[in-house]
Amino acid sequence: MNPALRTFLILAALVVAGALIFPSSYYYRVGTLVWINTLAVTGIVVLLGYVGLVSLGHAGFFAIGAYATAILPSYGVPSVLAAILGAAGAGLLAAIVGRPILRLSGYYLAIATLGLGMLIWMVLSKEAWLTGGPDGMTVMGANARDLFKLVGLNLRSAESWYWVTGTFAVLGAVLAVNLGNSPWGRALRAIHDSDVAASSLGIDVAKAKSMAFTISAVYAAVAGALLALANGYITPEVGGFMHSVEMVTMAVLGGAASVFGALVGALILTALPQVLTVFADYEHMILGAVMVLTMILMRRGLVPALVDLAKRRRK
Amino acid sequence: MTKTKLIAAGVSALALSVASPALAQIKIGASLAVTGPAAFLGDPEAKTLEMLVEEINAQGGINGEEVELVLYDDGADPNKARTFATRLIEEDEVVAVIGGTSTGATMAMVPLFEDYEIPFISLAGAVVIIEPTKEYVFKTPHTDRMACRKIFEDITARGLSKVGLISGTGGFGKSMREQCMSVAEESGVEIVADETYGPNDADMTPQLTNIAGTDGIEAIVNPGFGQGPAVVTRNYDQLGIEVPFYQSHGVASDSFIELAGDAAEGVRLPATPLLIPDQLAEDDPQREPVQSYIAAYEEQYGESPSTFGGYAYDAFHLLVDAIERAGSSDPQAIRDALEETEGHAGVTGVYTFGPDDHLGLDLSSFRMLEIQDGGWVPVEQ
Amino acid sequence: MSRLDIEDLGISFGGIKAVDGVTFSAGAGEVTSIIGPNGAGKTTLFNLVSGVYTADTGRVGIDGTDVTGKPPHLLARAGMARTFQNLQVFPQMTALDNVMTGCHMIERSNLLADLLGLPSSRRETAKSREAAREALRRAGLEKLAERPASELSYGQLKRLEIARALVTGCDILLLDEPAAGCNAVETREVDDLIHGIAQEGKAVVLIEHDMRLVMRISSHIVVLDQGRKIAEGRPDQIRNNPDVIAAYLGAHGAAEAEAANA
Amino acid sequence: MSELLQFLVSGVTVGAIYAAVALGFTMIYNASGVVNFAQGEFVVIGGLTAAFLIAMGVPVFLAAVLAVVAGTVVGILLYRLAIRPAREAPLVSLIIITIGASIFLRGAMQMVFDKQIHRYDGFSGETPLRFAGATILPQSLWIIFGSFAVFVFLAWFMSRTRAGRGIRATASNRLAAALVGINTRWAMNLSFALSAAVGALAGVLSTPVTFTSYDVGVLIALKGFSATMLGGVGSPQGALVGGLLIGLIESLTAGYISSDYKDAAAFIVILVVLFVRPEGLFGKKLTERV
Repeated sequence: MNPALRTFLILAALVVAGALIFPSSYYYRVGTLVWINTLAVTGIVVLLGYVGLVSLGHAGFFAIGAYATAILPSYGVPSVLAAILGAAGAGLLAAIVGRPILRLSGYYLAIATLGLGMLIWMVLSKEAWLTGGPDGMTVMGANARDLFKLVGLNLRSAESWYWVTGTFAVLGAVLAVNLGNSPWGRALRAIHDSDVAASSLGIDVAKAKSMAFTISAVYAAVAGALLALANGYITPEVGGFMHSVEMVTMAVLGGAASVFGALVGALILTALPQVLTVFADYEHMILGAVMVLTMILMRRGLVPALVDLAKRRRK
Repeated sequence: MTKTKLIAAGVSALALSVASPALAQIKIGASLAVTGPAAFLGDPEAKTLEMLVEEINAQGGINGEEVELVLYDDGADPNKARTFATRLIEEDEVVAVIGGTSTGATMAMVPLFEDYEIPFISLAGAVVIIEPTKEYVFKTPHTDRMACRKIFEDITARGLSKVGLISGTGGFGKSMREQCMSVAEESGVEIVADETYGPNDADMTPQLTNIAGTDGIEAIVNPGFGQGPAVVTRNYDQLGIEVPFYQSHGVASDSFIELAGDAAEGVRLPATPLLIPDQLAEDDPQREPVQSYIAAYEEQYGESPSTFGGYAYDAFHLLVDAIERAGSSDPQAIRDALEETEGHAGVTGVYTFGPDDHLGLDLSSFRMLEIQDGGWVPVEQ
Repeated sequence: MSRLDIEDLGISFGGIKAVDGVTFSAGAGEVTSIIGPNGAGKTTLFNLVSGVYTADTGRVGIDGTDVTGKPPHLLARAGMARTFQNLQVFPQMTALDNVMTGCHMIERSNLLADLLGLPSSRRETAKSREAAREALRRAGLEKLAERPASELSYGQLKRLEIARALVTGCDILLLDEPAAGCNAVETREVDDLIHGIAQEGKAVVLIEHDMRLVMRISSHIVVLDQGRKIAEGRPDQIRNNPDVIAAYLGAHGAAEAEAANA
Repeated sequence: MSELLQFLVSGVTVGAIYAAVALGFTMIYNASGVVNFAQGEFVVIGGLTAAFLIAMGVPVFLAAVLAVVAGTVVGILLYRLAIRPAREAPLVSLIIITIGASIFLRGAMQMVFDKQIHRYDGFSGETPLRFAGATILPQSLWIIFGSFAVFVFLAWFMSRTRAGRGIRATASNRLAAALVGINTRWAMNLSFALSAAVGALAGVLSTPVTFTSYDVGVLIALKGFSATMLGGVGSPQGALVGGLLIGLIESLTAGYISSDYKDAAAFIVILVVLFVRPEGLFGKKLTERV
């Protein structure tokens, strides 16, 4: 089967399955966050899993999407257009700064992306007249519920956001899988393994890296816009360092090489804190231990480790 | 908790469970920043709520019903706070919620409580929480605008007017800075210098040097909480600056004096009566709650309570009072009773809510204190 | 006709001249071999020619056009492809995907079409797959097409790199020790493969240690020692050049070599 | 003029703290190629341990020594339990392992200690020293002196001692180092122990000025990481210069331009430097071998 179609069917089935078993809005709310994170992390998969580039500043792009969606409506821009402009703005910024930043490698790339993310975060925290400062701002605008009312469905707010974000996550995954199996996708994966060999084959490595950076920035920004709309309130912390780390951790934990890794990583790191409320005092210790142990025991992440296990069983 | 209390609690719980097999319960929710950047505030809030719930159950609960506290740690993350608010409403089916240590977390939860019609008492400072008034949202802390007014009142009373601000860049400092800027003119002061510092900065002498070098500077105000204000205070002392120095209610606790040491001498700040339990007049309505809160907290945790714990104390007692008056734990009834609260003496101030006032405090509940000989002394006005 | 013209090319690392004023040309349909003892600067010369390093001195020309200082991907577009001494395959991909990556320049696809999985993008992928299978067949690797590259042997990977370079549609092919790690049978196959490539009219530049292979298929040999060109000529000229023998064995060993030759 | 002097004093004090943290980063990087994002936790462990011991009545210098020992033990445990089992893992996994470890340590510290802010008095009193119109706390001199001492010690240790050369050899080629008889495992333990000790010492020295609490480690690590990369990862000179530079940029920006954007100024300088010199100020140029 075509891998994109397979991805679509599996993820769409998961979205529907969630809706079938969820007993309350609370579950829809957590599900919504899982899908938003899956979308953002799929962008990290393109950048880290396909091309092998580490970004510790992607929360900055996430925040651009979120804040564009929050700010522009007060200047008369409709929410949906504001979200699109936010995604475009994040992509444009990534395309502009990508070239000089992506010449760096390893820890130097990490600090440069980190610095970029921090700069965005600082602007959002300092310019209170525009962003409300560290206390954040209310997001006026579209409610997904209205979308469903158009077709005569009267859903609860949490439920309608679940469907909207689930749809975006599935589409995002399909696009990423398409890309992975396409001419440009092969070029990106070639750079992952050897950029010298890739350039000897006529691949413009700088351009390809910058493209992947831009794509992943747009993913993050769209996820940010969805979070802003679904939450109705945002603070600069969506653009903070720890959020960048969280996105990369989700990707690596699940397995950065595939979109299923993105889903599994997003699911675990979103749901785990909800489960761990029982052990409130130990929450951070458990979270830290899970991160360390997964990386030691399953280098390539959970999904590849499980696939290997299944293969070995079959043999 | 003492042994006798524990036994009493055990016995009464046993007695209740024997008496009524289908034990009625009142579930109260809380989402606080027990960890994270605002843990300094959220930790005493959580401790206070846990202590009060034990206490009230030991006394037989509210209207004979046991109180259960469902507490989540949102780490001051609005995203988490909103999830927990959903969980409190839908899964835990609480009748009222206390919390939102930070303004961000509070504001992320507000639409849900309005939507589900559940009364909510925030412990965060910013004005936006209750302005405009939201039907189900109340708050116990003074607003930062009130703190600015109180400070400026004291500055002008001393015949001064030219003020330099040095604010933390965290939510508290940033928000209070904005409020101080906006009320400066009407309060008769002029902001002549405006500097900031990061929450974990190690040295603020450059900023203070600039402020001290500003022409005609007459007073310095430092909105912020956590360690920053203590560092600023030490730097102020180090540079030998002479103009009067004001802190905010954000550092109104004994630990500020410990951290800032001798440098804190002469510093003034607006605070709640919690800091001066023994200096309150016999007929002060706040004397009783303040002293009993401090006694209970010190006994339970071996440390003195903070202003922030006091906000949680007031929120809980306002809620208990409303439930008792409503005679019901129906969320709508609780809300209505809350709004009718009149003259409720808490540790922060005396609350009187109304349809247009969900804070219920006025400037008089703030006491201007000065640090003298390592202790708090009310400023005569 | 000369396809590739190298003129006075040089580079130093930390004061040591790794390649020093090397000049030679490679003609269409010919196999030009670069030989020399270990450390003579052969691979560095390749890295200079293919744009991985930027030369301190000299010029590189392709079909008469000056391409000095151009980055590798533009040289590739000008028709130059190469393989690597220390293997630069893509280990996470299958053998087929490795070779398909070589089709990058001939694929007519844009990013949007790739993301959306449009038919145009899929058509390009299908075309590349055909071309890659053909190249794998030529390199004798068609049975291994679906295997991850990480599972292939050293000699197979060497040929995989040749196949990958071939599908780029290059006119100039730089091969860095293609027969290293090959047994006698495989060396013979590599021999035939290179011969066939030259026959198509491509200019092949070869670095190789297997002297029998070099002597058999080269039309032209350039000898490097300590970064400098010390000799150039047809195989039979090089075979008996005393400077070359001296360079390989040290002056003192030259006599022994002569004795052995006799 | 006295203004400028005050800004410089402030910048050097703060920069010396960053430099000490950066030197800890450098130590571990040089031995293992790992940039340890849990480095900030060592600083906190040092500061909190000292604060608690001093509050219990332990004499200051004994408390300082014990705090450094505590940090060192945690450093060795970190290496044995988290880094060694993950050897040869890709860079991003190592980043996540060390960040995971820092989250774990933070959780542990909030249990072992508390969530309050702590400090203790400076070693040489609290009376500021005044000169030429500027003031400095005696403890700031301790910090500045401490950072330089650590730098001199590390530079001497790495180049002049057998153990130091062993660490460097292990870093450049573990197998070769083992073949010539260097106990590489011991070298790695030693480098983590030293790095943690340096971090804890930085915490012990700076707590009277900066205060400490269980969760400040992230920000400390961020600043230290920035200083390390600005100087060029792996170079002790780079760590020292990078730390001081960032401290000075921050204080001069706060003094002359805008305190609101002093942290931004530091990051902008880092980005600009990396655009011009991708290997940092003192880093080794990377040449790819193909």
